[in-house]
Amino acid sequence: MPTLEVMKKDTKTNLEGFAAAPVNLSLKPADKIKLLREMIRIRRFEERSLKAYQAGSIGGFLHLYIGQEAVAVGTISVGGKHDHYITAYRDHGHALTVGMGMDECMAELYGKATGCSKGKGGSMHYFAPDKNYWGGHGIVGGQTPLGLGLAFYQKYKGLKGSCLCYLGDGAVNQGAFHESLNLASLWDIPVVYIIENNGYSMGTSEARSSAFQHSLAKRAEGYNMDWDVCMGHDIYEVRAKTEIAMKRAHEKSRPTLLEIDTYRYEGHSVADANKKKYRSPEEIDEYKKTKDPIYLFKTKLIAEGVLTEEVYETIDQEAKNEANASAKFAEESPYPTEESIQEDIYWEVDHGRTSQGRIFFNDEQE
Amino acid sequence: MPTLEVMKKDTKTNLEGFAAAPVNLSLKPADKIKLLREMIRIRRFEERSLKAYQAGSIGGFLHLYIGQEAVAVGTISVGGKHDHYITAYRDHGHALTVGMGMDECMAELYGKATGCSKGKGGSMHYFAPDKNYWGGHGIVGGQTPLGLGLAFYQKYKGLKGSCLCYLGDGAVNQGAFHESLNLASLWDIPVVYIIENNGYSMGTSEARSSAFQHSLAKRAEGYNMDWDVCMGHDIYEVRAKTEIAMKRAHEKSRPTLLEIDTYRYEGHSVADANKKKYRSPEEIDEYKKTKDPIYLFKTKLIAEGVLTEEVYETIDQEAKNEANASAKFAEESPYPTEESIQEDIYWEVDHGRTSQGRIFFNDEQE
Amino acid sequence: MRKLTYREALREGLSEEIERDDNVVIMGEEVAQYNGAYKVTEGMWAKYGDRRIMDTPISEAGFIGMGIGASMLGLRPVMELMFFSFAYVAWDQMINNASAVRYMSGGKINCPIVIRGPANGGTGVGATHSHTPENAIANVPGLKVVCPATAYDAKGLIKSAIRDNDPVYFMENTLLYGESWDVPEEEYLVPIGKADVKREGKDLTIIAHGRCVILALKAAEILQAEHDLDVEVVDLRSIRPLDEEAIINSVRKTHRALCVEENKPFCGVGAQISHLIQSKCFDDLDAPVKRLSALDAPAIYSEPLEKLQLPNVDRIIKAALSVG
Amino acid sequence: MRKLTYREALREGLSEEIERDDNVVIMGEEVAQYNGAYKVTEGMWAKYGDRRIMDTPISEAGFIGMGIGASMLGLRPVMELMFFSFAYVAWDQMINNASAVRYMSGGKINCPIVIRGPANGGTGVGATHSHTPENAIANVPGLKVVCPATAYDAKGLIKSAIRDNDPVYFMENTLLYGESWDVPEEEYLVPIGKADVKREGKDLTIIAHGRCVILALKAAEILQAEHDLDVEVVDLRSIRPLDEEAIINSVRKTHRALCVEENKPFCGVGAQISHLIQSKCFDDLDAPVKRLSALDAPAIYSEPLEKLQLPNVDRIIKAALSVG
Ligand SMILES: Cc1ncc(C[n+]2csc(CCOP(=O)(O)OP(=O)(O)O)c2C)c(N)n1
Ligand SMILES: Cc1ncc(C[n+]2csc(CCOP(=O)(O)OP(=O)(O)O)c2C)c(N)n1
Ligand SMILES: [Mg+2]
Ligand SMILES: [Mg+2]
Repeated sequence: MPTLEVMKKDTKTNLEGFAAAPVNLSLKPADKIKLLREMIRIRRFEERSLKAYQAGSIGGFLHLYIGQEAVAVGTISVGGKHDHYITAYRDHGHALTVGMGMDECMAELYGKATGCSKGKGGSMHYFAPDKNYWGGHGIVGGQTPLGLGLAFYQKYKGLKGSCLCYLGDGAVNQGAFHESLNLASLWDIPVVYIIENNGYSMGTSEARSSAFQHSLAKRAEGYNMDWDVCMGHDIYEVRAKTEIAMKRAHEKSRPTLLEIDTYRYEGHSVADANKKKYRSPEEIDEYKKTKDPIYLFKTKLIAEGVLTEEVYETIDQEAKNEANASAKFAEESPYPTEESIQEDIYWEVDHGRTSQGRIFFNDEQE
Repeated sequence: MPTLEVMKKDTKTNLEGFAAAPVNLSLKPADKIKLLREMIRIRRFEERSLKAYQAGSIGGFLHLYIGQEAVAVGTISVGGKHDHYITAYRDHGHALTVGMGMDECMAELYGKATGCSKGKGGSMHYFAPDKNYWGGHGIVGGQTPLGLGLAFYQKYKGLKGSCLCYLGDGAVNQGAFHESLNLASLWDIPVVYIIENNGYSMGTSEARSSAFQHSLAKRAEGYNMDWDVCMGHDIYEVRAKTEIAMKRAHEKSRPTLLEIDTYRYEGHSVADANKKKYRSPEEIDEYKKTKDPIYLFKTKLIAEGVLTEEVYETIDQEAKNEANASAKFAEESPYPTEESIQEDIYWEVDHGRTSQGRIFFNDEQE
Repeated sequence: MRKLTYREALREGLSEEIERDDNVVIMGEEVAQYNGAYKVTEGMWAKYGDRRIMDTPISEAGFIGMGIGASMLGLRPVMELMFFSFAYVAWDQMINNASAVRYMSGGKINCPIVIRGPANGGTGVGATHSHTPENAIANVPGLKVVCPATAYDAKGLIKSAIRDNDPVYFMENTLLYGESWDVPEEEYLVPIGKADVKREGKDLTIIAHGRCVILALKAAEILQAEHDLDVEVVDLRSIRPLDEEAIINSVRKTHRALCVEENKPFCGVGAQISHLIQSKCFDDLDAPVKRLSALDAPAIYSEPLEKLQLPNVDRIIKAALSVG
Repeated sequence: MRKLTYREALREGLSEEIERDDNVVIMGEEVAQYNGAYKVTEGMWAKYGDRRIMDTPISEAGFIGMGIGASMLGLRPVMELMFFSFAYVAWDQMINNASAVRYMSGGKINCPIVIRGPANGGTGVGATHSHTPENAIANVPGLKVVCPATAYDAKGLIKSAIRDNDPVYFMENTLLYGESWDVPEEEYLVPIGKADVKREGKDLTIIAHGRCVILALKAAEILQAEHDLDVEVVDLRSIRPLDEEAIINSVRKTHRALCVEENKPFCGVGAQISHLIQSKCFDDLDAPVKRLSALDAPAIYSEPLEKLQLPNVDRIIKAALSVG
């Protein structure tokens, strides 16, 4: 894909190139502010959730997205009515971007009945089918065939739709993903696989987990599939390259493998004790200084005259307030009832049995 | 891998190029006759087994290798002391080539106690660890990580060894194979994956099962792995390209993905009712006429003055006699005893318990 | 009444649902152009075309996961596993995604998918192709498991399975595909979770599913004729949900029970049922519940031996007579 | 005696075997440079290096299959599954290849591999990360399953498992890693297949494995103190092979049995044991065998609820008192 290759080089030298892409030129000032606000909301939400975790209000896993905000916001902002989204366990950013509320998301982390999954799914399992968001999946690579199915459905129904299916750089070595790539290309399924390449799978660097040439996305060539690589800190570039892939899905019903380079500031999960051992503090600081997606976009918008420091401060303060309010909401929400443990398992049990016989099997202890 | 690419083109135009490869030049007349004899023995053995199947002496599956003989014989003939072999269920050819006897192989098909697996494995499960042959595996792609392990062991022990792991063109779309390719390249494991591309997985053509560019083997580039494509009807070419891959394994401990184009004359298994529906009889005849590996090698050896029609006839007759004798041996052999059903399950049960407690769980019916 | 083979009955059920609901699609290896490895879908591709009947590459995790994903949006895929044993390469998709996505979303999603294929030994296909994991699947809350023993049940249950809004794993048997039973012309459904007393008796209850029901019925005739033992045969038909009432009612009548299944013994379905019986019929039992399973070994290739390894009429008779 | 945590005991056992036998290698995600997701292998990479302690990509089917293949030649790989739940993406390798290659080769091959990792809920990691498939694995002839409940057993059993010439699947528990028990300085082995009566009693037998043993012991103390019920606790330690004698002997003494496990109820280990007891102790039983399992639902995330879903001391007491 020479043209894409060129675009890739391009990005390295000339970030403005992507600001000029039609999908970005069409943005009104309000739209740009909205993109910035969404990135800020993700960060503040997660910072607040980290505090709650450290305070012991949240248990289990908590995989933070901080540093990668431009990927979720940039890619999803390009989508329309029939474009669907599914990702792995690092799913808060995508959830807020599709429009899930901080309250239901924070309450889910607290394991409360008011959570988006009624406290049954937790951090790794946010879902909002009404917003085309299909989770939130804990098994590495396990969501990749599901994403294929979401996209297949669009094609089957003759809709101009797609599915953006996100996975990590470590997930590319799961067999199910490989099978999905072959099926996607073989059957012209409008799926866009987005590798959020943050350089590490837990403590394992990309180089220690994957053998590849040039990029992970280039593996797509083995499946006769289009691919591209993208700088994830520049939301304009993310939007531009996502739009190319989505167009391909909508108009040609062809899949794309899009690798977006990004970085996570926190550990793999907040329980990651080695987050500064398998990578140097300098590496982290360097990225924060030179590539922070929020800072870069903020600066750009100020340069464009779309944003002022004051407006930025207000947006930021609003996001912090919203996050704090969501924590309060979560705190004050009730836990699920004991009965609810056996709800939401079988559709028919929740809506009236269609089958007969016993469906749950504990010995009742009279 | 341009050089390999060139070699590929090469093969199309100039078959003699490979006769001149060192690995083939070094062959003495007797060696060449031996290669021919092994191919003939495979074909006659399988023709005899087909008769036995049609006569009802053999049940279950019977996947015939007829047409692909030059692949097993050519590749294995290059191997040495520390080179190991593992394949899928189409495993008779490899078995005879590594030196398993027709008697034990035929008896296994008959489900007799004298079979190579005591009648417990059947057609798909021939094994001869003493001959570096590790099966014979029924789950498509399931053998590919095992082959990786056989090769890993050579490296771990510091041996100049390798594993040739065979799979079909349909098997390349199993996730476990993809995971194995990545591990092989990432860890410098001396494995040679050999795709025996006979154009079909059951009734599905290569084009209906795989999305790819140029060749299935080219997918190796995504894993930074060397690859090549090879004409499977020319045993000289098979040996030449196998030797390159094996050298790479022995000397650089690097893996190779080698795709060998070949063809099966019979159905997927002998139960394949559609063998002339998903491909035309003309296609089959065309291959038999122009690319039959035995006929081609026979002609070549006669041209080289190494073989005469008479010698060929003798070899062929001997092979037929050997096959008939093996069928007689199988006929006359006893079935396994009922007790043997629960032998060969746990090493410790066969060699004296090391653990305690009950290990088999049927209700005994007093 | 007209007779149909188990295979034809399945095909008729599948075809009726394909015609009834545009969301029903059939996918699997060789199901379309090849007409099915075991000819269950014979002629359907010619009749319904590429959109409804799809051949897949050998990528079970990929295409079954794809079906699960599409079912979240309302598609009703019927996925064929050429052998149910191949489920093991798609196990994570089948166990985690199909069963848990509803729960983990707090009930926002359901997966109306059917995964079907033959799960049986007895044809000399060896250890890796003869798995019967109904016990392991029924262990998973969120999943349903059915194992029809006759053509009538196969048709009625496949239709119910396709219309079911939860994932249903549907286990068939290659040795039954060619067997014929009465099947009415007019449409009918067999409810999931309802057992069927296929033979009434007063001395002993045999609980079985799948082909073991047919064997048990043959054994029952001989037990009656030669041993004057009047056996009741309860065909579970569904493993999850399970018709416990039918089992309990029968054992309360006969006071003796034998569980027959093709699975290996450890934690097989018979263990669950034995536990049920001893807890619900403790004072009704005249003897311990017995179980008959495959001899505890990988499936042996050698066909005469495999016949001895699997439950067969002789073994069932012996086991029935051994129930104290 | 010195105390070690379950984690330290495992590490000591692994280290002793690494030093004892050059064929022992440890592979898994983050086991080396990261020191183990749960720190079981902490310090081992620094001490034993890349050759013996290997980090793997996230390719369970690939690297576990690789370990099985290498074990056919005599390597003794100890594969860590970060969570045992991830076995489901490697299920075909673990179930078919490890268990059947010996049989299908007529006994020419054996696979001395150990696959270990935590299999438990209780830490709010949700439905996909909380599987306890000891029942499904023990269903497979050719495989062995052990579930140590204490540091002492963990060390003794991991050493036996590594020296075992058959595949041993070794299930741990993240909630036990930090708990301490007496562990002698001198080397010892715990035999696979031998249960351990961890508390003697005369009124009721509780059969359990893994962490449920610890809960049962706590419950037993309260049952003694507050209900004057003298409970015997049989720790299975191994699921396959199974120490049936220990179970039978205990029940013949107490005449009452309760099976406690973390798995879901349908076809759990408790079902197999309930069947065993009713068939071997039919006339000894004063009441039906009871079973206590996780509440039959996918593992719920919400931690206070998960505590109610899993067996806990209160639920065990309630169940024990309900044994008629
Ligand atoms: C099949 C499977 N294996 C292992 C894990 C444990 N695990 C969870 S996340 C993770 C690392 C994934 O890294 P990557 O794909 O790069 O995503 P990132 O965390 O960087 O977003 C691992 C090993 C899992 N959840 N599923
Ligand atoms: C996981 C799995 N899926 C499906 C099958 C059934 N099956 C056996 S062989 C085969 C076709 C394989 O074709 P290919 O890999 O090209 O090998 P060939 O038969 O041509 O040698 C299929 C679908 C299987 N054995 N295992
Ligand atoms: Mg990553
Ligand atoms: Mg093929």
